[in-house]
Amino acid sequence: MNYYEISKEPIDIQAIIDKVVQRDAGAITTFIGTVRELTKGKKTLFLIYEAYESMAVKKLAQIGQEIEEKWPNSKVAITHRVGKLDITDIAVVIAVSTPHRADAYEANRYAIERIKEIVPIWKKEHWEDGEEWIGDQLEKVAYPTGKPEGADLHE
Amino acid sequence: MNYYEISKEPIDIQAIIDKVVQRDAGAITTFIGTVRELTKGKKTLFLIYEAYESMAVKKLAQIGQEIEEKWPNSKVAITHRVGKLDITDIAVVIAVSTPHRADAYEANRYAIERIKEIVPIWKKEHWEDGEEWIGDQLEKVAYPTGKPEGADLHE
Amino acid sequence: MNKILFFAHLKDAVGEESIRIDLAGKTVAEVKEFLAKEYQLQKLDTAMTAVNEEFAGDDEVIHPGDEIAFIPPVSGG
Amino acid sequence: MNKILFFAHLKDAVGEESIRIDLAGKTVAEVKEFLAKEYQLQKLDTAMTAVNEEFAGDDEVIHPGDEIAFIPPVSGG
Repeated sequence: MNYYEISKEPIDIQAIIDKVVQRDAGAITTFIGTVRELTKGKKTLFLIYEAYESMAVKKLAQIGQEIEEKWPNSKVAITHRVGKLDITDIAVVIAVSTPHRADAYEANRYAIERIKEIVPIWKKEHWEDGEEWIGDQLEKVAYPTGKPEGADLHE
Repeated sequence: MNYYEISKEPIDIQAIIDKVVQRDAGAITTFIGTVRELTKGKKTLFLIYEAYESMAVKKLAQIGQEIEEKWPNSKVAITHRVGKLDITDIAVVIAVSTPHRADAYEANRYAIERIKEIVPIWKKEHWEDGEEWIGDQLEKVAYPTGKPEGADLHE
Repeated sequence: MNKILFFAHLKDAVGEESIRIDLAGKTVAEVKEFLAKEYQLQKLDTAMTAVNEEFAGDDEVIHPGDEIAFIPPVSGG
Repeated sequence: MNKILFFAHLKDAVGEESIRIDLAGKTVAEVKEFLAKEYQLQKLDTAMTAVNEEFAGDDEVIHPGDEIAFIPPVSGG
């Protein structure tokens, strides 16, 4: 089964959840990132997501592996959409199952923060008066080595 | 639309998520509570959930209201299953949407903790060698007034 | 007349989901004491009480028609 | 020969998704300097570099056949 995917088609949430069901999990959390209309008062019309697909899949898998090491008996599945997305469309679905609920929340949160650091995916916002590639890290820390490290995470 | 329900039928996760979609939400989190096979090394065969249904719906709605006050622009939907549940069956689905992701995790976590405090739902665990009604609070704090208060929450 | 609802282990102990009995004028504490004795209920102390689907304190007074429910420690989720 | 991939605003600036060019023996830093000049790329400094789909430091040396990608600040999620 492919636990980590980049998808050109709309994401089927239930299919992602099904991947992490396990008999010894009491909790599954999902994070569903959707396209928001307003950001800092500016109205988004639509977004274009682009990925360095082969590397993005590897980096999603790396995040899953990090989680399965940090939170024993967890199971992770992540799919990120690419292409044109309208308001309320789903950009990403992260599903994490764990034996106990606290871990399911924490591990899921870790996944989205890590995606925003190391997975080569970009979005271009389109407004009424223009468009721009968005880069979260521009306003954050620069990586002197070119390699982001886990220590930079806001855990 | 009924945002807070007690259901005798299996829960359709996507239907719960659909209830909280909003144009100004960038994040939706879901918590899916499933029946775990092993608890403290003991093997569960199946569970029976029972609810004081009319009051449970009111208390779920109260939790939703608490969340929508604490986390502005959030939207909440919760469905809890009753009846016989087998291993990996879904007992509860909580969906929360918010403009930004940190709130979606925190508000969702608040909902499950609060459910475990004030919503009149009980589970009876069935093992190979017996059965017992489980009561989380027995091992926790007693409410002197008979009324649990928000201050008791592990936030 | 009042309707009294029992759940979980209390329902098993009483042997009924609900009973009808007139408790008007009694406080919740008095109702608990009465029922604990009547049905030999060991764990009624650890149960919360709801009157008309809202949690009620031990000194709340029962009115005619009130629905009273005993809420053992809950275990949903 | 090497394949160089550009994404997001770098792709727009270069006008190509990828180019083929021989960069063997150069370090990542040298490749960046060369391309920044060749294509007048303002923001190459803020991009990370990947060699064969793995993040690489500025002193990593390019081998024949390596696929090099510039990763502007990401914005997935």
